[in-house]
Amino acid sequence: MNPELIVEAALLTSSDALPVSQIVKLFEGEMDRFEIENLLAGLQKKWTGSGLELAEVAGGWRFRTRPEMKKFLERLNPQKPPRYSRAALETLAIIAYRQPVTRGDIEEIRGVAVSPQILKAFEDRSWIEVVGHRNVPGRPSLYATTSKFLDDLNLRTISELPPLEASLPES
Amino acid sequence: MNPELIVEAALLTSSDALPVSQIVKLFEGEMDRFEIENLLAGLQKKWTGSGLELAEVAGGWRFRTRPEMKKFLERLNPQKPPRYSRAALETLAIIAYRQPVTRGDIEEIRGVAVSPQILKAFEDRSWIEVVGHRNVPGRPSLYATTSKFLDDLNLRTISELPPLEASLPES
Amino acid sequence: MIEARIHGEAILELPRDLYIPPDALEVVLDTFEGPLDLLLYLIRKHNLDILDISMAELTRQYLAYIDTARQRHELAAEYLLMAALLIEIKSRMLLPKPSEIEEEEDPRAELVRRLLEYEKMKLAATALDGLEQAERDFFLPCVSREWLELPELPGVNAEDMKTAWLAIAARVEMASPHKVGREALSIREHMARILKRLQGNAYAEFSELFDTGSGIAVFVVTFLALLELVRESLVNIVQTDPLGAIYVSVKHES
Repeated sequence: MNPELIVEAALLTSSDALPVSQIVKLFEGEMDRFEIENLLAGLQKKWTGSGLELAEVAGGWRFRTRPEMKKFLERLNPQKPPRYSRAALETLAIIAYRQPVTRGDIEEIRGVAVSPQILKAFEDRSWIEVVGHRNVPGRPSLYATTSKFLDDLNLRTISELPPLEASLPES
Repeated sequence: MNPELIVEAALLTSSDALPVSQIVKLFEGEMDRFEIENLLAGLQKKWTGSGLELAEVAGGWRFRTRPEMKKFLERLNPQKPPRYSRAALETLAIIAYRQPVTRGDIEEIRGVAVSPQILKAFEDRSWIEVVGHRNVPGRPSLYATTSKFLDDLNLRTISELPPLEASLPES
Repeated sequence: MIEARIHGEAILELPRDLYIPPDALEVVLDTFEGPLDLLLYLIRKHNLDILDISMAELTRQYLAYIDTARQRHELAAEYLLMAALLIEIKSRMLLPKPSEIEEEEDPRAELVRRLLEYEKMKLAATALDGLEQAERDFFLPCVSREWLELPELPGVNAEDMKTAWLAIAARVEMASPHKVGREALSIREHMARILKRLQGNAYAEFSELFDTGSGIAVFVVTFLALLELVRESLVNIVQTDPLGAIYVSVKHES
């Protein structure tokens, strides 16, 4: 059996990346690291232009899907798009329209406590960031939206947010 | 992107067999069942002579390693795959050949108690499942084999199981 | 293998008429999957015709075997139950048949049916084990779709922001009404921008905060944003010398 096909089968059926030290074991010492590395380079070439690619990652070598496949493969497991809770959306809206604001400002406007998870989720998404601290006791963080928020909402500046005709509370 | 490569990537990244009805979804109605089946035949041909083969099993289509690969791939995991005990195998055979059966039925045939661990082990592997309850006092669960059981034994239907031998050989 | 010995001698003594050859003694009861399995073993071993079993012979063999086994270890209840069943069948066969009931079923019939069924399943189990099995004889592809594993984040658009804001506004409508229009929004955006710019720096030169390339409107809005920042005590604006450079710094707690 062609060694390249053996390595290919091993990589395709392995849940973890295979380091060269593991791949060598397939041949019980009949091939050395150098030969295996050559063979991997050959395999990588063979898979060029297909839906999978052979990549070297931290743990060794593994096959993975190419990004272009995402669109197709997602159709196999269509998931309901997740939605933010009303509390989360309102918090984000307050930060967007009233920035820079502290958590206290948001709580005052919404009339309820803001869960730290909500702020953390938007910070993790790089949609909001701390831009300073208000000069009052406790020096609370001032939140503002980021340029990633604008990018993700397809806006050039924050002033492109829909104008608000209704009367609004001042923080 | 070439549809054959999309189907190939979908099959190589799916742990379960994919029925044609699923594969069709990859193309959002742009290909019909007939075209998909042609494409699968083409893929099957493409993989001839490699370490994996494309096979049709109960749950649909999926790749698997060819028997010749076993010897090599076992070298990556030197510990022997666990073998089922005779008690487990007999229990499984009774469920496979006499389904749907209750635990009582199995005990009646084997003449000994069935350990709950055995049933649980096969349920955990999704090889058997409860398909109903017999309408007798206690409403015992009725067990049957799953399509994953067939897939894992590389079978398309339960009728592909080895035929039962008729009677005791009089040796 | 169970091998019980006292003073170097096996305590086990073979009944004379037990046909089990000595080497088969190594086959302890543990290796049988129950009484049916043991019966099948005995039937095979002695070439008994399963369809016309000599009950006397089979019962004797069976009892002898389990007697031997019982001396070695505790026996499962199923074995004793089967012993009782065999004795019962044997005695029923010895009873004279009442002549008026011609077609009475053979007392062995049920046992034979069970033996045949069990034998079938026993063979089926072996055949099943002989089939190729995933993860034992062949392996399935396992290529990662890693980017699909990433949780999808909710999508939000600008309209969602407006709707959310209007919902808040509706709830607090009774409270002090203030108009917040387009300009005010720009001012707040620039307030955030200036604070970001000042982050990590002790100060910035006043003129640096103005983006001269963006037109007069942005210039004015930046100026208003700076005034608003001063009003909200977020920044200090300092000019040390007359006509000297003006510096803007983040206000720190004194």
